[in-house]
Amino acid sequence: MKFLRNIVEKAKVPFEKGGKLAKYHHLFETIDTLLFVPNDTAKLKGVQVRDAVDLKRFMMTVIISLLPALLFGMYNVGYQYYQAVGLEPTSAWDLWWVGIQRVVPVIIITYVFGLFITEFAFSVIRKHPINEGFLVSGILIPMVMPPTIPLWQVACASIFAVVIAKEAFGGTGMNVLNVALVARAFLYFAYPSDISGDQVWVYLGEQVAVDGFSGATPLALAASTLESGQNVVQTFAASTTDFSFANLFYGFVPGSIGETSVLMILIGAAILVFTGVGSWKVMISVFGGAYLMALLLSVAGANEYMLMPAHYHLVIGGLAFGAVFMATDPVTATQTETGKWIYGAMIGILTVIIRVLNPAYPEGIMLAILFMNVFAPLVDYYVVAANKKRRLKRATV
Amino acid sequence: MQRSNTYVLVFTAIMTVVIGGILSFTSQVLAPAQKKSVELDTKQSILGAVMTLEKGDDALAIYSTRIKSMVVDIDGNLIDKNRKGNPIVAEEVNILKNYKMDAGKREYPVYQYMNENDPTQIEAYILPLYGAGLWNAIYGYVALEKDLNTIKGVSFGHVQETPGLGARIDSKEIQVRYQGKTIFDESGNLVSVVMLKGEKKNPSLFGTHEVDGMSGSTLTAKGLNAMVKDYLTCYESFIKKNQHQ
Amino acid sequence: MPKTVKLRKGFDINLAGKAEKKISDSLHSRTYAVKPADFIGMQRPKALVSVGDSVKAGTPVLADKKNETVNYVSPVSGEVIDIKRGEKRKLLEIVIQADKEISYESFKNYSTSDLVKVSKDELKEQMLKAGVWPNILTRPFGVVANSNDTPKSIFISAFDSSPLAPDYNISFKGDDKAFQAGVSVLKKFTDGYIHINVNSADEVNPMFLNADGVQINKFTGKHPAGNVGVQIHHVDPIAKGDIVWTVSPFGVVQIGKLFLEGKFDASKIIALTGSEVSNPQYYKTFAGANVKTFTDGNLKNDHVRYVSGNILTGENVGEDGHLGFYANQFTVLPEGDHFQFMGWILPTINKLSFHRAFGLLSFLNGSKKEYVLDTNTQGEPRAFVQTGAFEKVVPMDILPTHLLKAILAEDFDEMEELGLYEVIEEDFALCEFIDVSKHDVQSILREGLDLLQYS
Amino acid sequence: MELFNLGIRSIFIDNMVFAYFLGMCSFLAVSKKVTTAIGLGAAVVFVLGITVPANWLVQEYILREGALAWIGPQFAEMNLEFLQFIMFIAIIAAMVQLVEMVIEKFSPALYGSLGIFLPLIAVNCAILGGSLFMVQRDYSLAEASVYGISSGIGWMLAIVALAAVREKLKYSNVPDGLKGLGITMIITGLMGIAFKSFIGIAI
Amino acid sequence: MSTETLEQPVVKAPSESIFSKRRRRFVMDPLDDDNPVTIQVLGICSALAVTVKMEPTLIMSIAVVFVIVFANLIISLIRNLVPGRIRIIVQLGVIATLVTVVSEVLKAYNYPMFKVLGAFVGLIITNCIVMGRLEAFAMGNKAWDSILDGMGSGFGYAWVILAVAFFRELFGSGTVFDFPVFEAIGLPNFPMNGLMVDSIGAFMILGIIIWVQRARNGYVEN
Repeated sequence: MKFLRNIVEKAKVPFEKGGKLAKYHHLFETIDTLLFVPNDTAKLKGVQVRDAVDLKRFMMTVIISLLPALLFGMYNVGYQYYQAVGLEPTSAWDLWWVGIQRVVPVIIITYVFGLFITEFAFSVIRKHPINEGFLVSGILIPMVMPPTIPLWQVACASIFAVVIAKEAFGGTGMNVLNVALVARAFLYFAYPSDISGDQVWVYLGEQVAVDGFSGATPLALAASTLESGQNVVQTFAASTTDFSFANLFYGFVPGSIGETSVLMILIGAAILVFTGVGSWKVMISVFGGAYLMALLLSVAGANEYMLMPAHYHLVIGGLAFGAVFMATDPVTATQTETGKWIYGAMIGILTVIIRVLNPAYPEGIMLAILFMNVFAPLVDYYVVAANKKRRLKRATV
Repeated sequence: MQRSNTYVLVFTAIMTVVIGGILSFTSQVLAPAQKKSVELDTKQSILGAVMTLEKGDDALAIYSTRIKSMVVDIDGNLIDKNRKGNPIVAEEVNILKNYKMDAGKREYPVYQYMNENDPTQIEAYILPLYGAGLWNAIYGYVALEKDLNTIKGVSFGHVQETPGLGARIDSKEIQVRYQGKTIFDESGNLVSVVMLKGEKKNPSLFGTHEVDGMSGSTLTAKGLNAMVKDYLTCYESFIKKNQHQ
Repeated sequence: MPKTVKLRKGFDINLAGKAEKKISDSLHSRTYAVKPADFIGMQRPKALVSVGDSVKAGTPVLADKKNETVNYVSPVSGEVIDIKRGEKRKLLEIVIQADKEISYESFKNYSTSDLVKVSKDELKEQMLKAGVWPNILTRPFGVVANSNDTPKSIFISAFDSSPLAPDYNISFKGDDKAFQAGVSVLKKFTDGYIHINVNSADEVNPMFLNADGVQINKFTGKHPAGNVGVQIHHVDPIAKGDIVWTVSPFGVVQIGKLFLEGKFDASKIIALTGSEVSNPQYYKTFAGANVKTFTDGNLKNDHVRYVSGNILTGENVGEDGHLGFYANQFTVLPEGDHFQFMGWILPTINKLSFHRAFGLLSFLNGSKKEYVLDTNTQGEPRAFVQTGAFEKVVPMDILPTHLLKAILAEDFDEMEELGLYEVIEEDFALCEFIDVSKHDVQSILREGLDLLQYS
Repeated sequence: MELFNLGIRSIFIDNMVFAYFLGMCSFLAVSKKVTTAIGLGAAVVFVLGITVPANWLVQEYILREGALAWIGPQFAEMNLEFLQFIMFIAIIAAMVQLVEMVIEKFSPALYGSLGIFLPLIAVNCAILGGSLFMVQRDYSLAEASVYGISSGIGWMLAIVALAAVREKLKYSNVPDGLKGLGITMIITGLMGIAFKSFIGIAI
Repeated sequence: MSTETLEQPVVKAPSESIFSKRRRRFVMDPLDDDNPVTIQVLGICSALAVTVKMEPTLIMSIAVVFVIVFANLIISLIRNLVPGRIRIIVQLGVIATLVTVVSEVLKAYNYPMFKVLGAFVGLIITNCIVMGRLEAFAMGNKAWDSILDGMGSGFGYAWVILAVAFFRELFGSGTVFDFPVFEAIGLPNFPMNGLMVDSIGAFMILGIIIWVQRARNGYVEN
């Protein structure tokens, strides 16, 4: 390791203050700190030892919790591909391979345009270190895209999200809206035909789908009952794809790359909760809010979608993914513990309301989270105000 | 500048008179031009359903030679007096006001598009439409061929405050999709024409009662479908009556 | 009403190198020092002696030009051999070479029964003069108390929960009488209670339990349960305009001794701790002792850091430095100025973490494992990312992140309303320890306190 | 139900700020603190709730073509629509003045919190916009009242949320050129995205 | 605020040229350093709503310039007659009258645009730029200066909203003044950006314009 360290030390010189490449100091620092944890020591006064955690490890934990869903997503892209084109894969590896070919370029494009171009440019201009936040956003963005997403759109969305939703606010830790969701919302409103409808959820490559293959997501099917008046569960059963509750839970269904498998997402959730990186309060309250709202609607029961069993809401669409990986984003969620309950529950409730009552958007979780991101500071404001009031009251006794 | 109350009052009075004068003057002077503009606009959009007006075309002249208008009620009977007993003019029927009333009580204008050479021959019927889009009202005209089944053309418009993706309904590109579609099925039931979800681009995929959708504006399409269907239903008696003539 | 408080939030840092429960006899240091920096809130320190002067234990050597009523005195008798100054002639240390036999300035002494009758003003005068006054700190701000204030109550924390903290059963062996005398003196300064807060989960030095005229509250929980600020918050919280005094048990004893024996007795029992110490144990010495006294021949390794105090709030004094005025603990840690290849991702069970983020497996060890930790920051400073962890280590109804942000934004009203008056650095020390973004939380907090105090 | 639907629409969907950009000047200028935002928001709700129905009456009985028929048949042909703008703005200014005086007289406490905002409101585009949209959409009196109040609530919701976000932004490191107005525009745009979730909801 | 330099009553030399340096600044400053929209944060309301396409934006700009110049002129002429107590309502009256005239003319001679602009023509009344200039400038300055000042602010407003409209129309509809740009340069399938058509696009574009402009001239809001 000494040898490698020496190389780094030598390479470092031009990037130091006064060196030729001093402007790019933070670029070098990024690489340097990825290789080696620096030899910084505690200051003279204050805490003399530090916790072994740092932002990199923190973010890495999130990435690792995303891996099961991502790997499954790749597999599922291939699985859906073979289902749709009616070919027989020779082995499981074939399925993977299709998925990898499709998903890995999306991830690479996201990183190249979001991180390497946009974020590095800002770090040079604004002279701030490159935070690890984008490591996570760079994985999240591909996972909320449909598998057919054109690469140029991924690039546009990544740049837009990093510039407008993050750097405009001062970088990692300062943003108000979830970066990955802004990327998705950008595409959703800018180029709707490529990210919504029934045609985008299954990657076909150059092939043509077999007759009768619809490619509709469970959400779209559920929403279609508003017009058809058919029972949702029966509609699911009648579909060519297996939309049984169990399969919806396992996730072999069309959808965004990372969102289909509730099982894999729950594994990720377990990692997040166990490590304390993701807030279990938010997760529980999103699921709880959604479930209770769905129950309430099924009591009202004005149409077939409302009558869909409430637990189906938890396994269709991106609810689980949003609850576990998006709503828990510590920067954009409420920052008070009490606030988290309100924040999560509102996300769950709004998601179901948008799904059932708003025919314009089959999926509600994205907008529900963005909406609550906007209102999180207000929720916090009142929680903090209550804390201040408590202090005033208590002290005068 | 502290002035006496009298001064303030006199000043205000003069202001009011001057401003009032200027405004009534402007309004008087411009009234004929405005009336003409509104008329032109209405007539242009009516004609828009059956023909493409070129720049420089005298819409008013074409209109006066080619269009014969009348007003019918829900049962398809001709009416010539409005509720107040005054003579009724099809062009002056306020579609929005009528839209807010019960379908049974509305006045339904019909514009007959006459043959260029033989002004007694009806070439098409143009019917006004009105409904709710995503944000605001949408409106338009649908022109039916003589058979009162095949669509000759449509023109749509929307109240333009904040246009969304659905704003495309006023473009020719969307409107031509309706041409040649039929509104009745084989057994003579009114099925209207439905704009589908999503945009598929291949015209051969659509049935005779279907047109391609607009991506990203499912709701506008929905409003459009509802509007077309609603108004065709209202005119159904009239259509049925005239189909068999 | 005595209170029993159970705290759930907090975190114990369990380090290797606990002091063995035995006291080595007087280790006599060659030099002692008085350091203005120990006294937070001292604005314009001025040396009252010059090099070559000889002093007795109790001779004033230092004063604050802003408040000259308080004397800061020499802990030992001897000769002033050095007055160290830093940038802009800032006074750093007054170094005194100690005599073999300590001679004391003499002050008036009282019998226990007399103490009850003496007037507050008389007591106050002697305390200010004899150098024991700096033992009294005031909240808010945690600075040396203003002798004209009347606090609504006085708090004494009877246990230390910080890492490798000394055991008060050993630190205060046989000080019962002096402690009681100190309590009697302090009693005169407040109309309210003197609160003594003990750790109900541990054996308590009877000196505290037997104290007369006090209210005893019981606390349990992880660090920072022993912080007097946390205790005040749960027993008698501070609002704007309130004044509460805090005195360490050592301070109470020192005050007691002043009145019983008529001298400024700076002798104390220091816990020598840390993984790099060969024989961690207790030593009897005087305040301000040179650290070499304890480390010579007593270290496992020479690339180390010498911390006066505990590892959360202490100060690196260097190999030839002197202990602080308030320190009753001295910790020696390995330095951490080394690069760790891929250290941010490799799994480890040897690094302690409050978190369980990927690869941080220290939770598998259970709470008994003692860690050898070095001073490496374990990562580089980053933008503030709210993780919700701060809230888990501050056992008060205070929103640490919001408070810190209010300080960074210099929003005075907000700081006040969010409870800055209730905390000082030590209460947020754990936040600094667990911070993923590696901020200097404690100095940020002090900046906020300074802003509120001086503007 | 219709009215309820209109209310929801006006609050969330046809939001004055996000859909029509109305009242932006005060929206941008008075959104730095939540408390003041609430004050201004309440004042807007109040004034919109009064002026939209008031202007409805003016429109219906004075300005509209044939509106004056109630005076006598000889006026039936009158069309005073050209006076619309000036009448509306006069009514708004007068109402604001009146409201100010009434509040001052009967509720000094409310005046203390709302009073400073009332003069600002006469030139708030949202107020005039409310009346003009009311005419354009041909609302009934009941609809106009509901529309006035609920579009005011929508505006208030937007400004209060924005103020909370901006209070949070105090701690951010926004690039110099974006500080203040710039970042507020961007936040408003992003909030607009979030508010889109309600487009199309039909109850 | 930086407008203060303009607000001070200036003692003039008797034979000042009608385009003196001082007067040129009335027109030039609001175009950049003291832009009413990007720097002073005024007139945003109507600035954005009509900017989906260039054509209505241009009409709107012309209308605003007309209203602001004439309102400035009229108020400046009668400034010594206006009683202080009712000056706001007088100003509103003048503006409302001018706006009504604009609206009536538009209705008579360009009805399609009248429909497109809808209520937003009326909303020029509450455009803070107009009110702001009357109150800050026309009430204390002579006629010609007021006209120049009105033109400055009007054009300053106009270029910003035209710029916003340019980007929105170009990327949202693929056209500029309804001329299909992308088709003309051989990209008939250039995808249209739906956000640009939406109100959100206007906020974003304006935010970025402000960003770029302020970064360039170094203006920082505190």
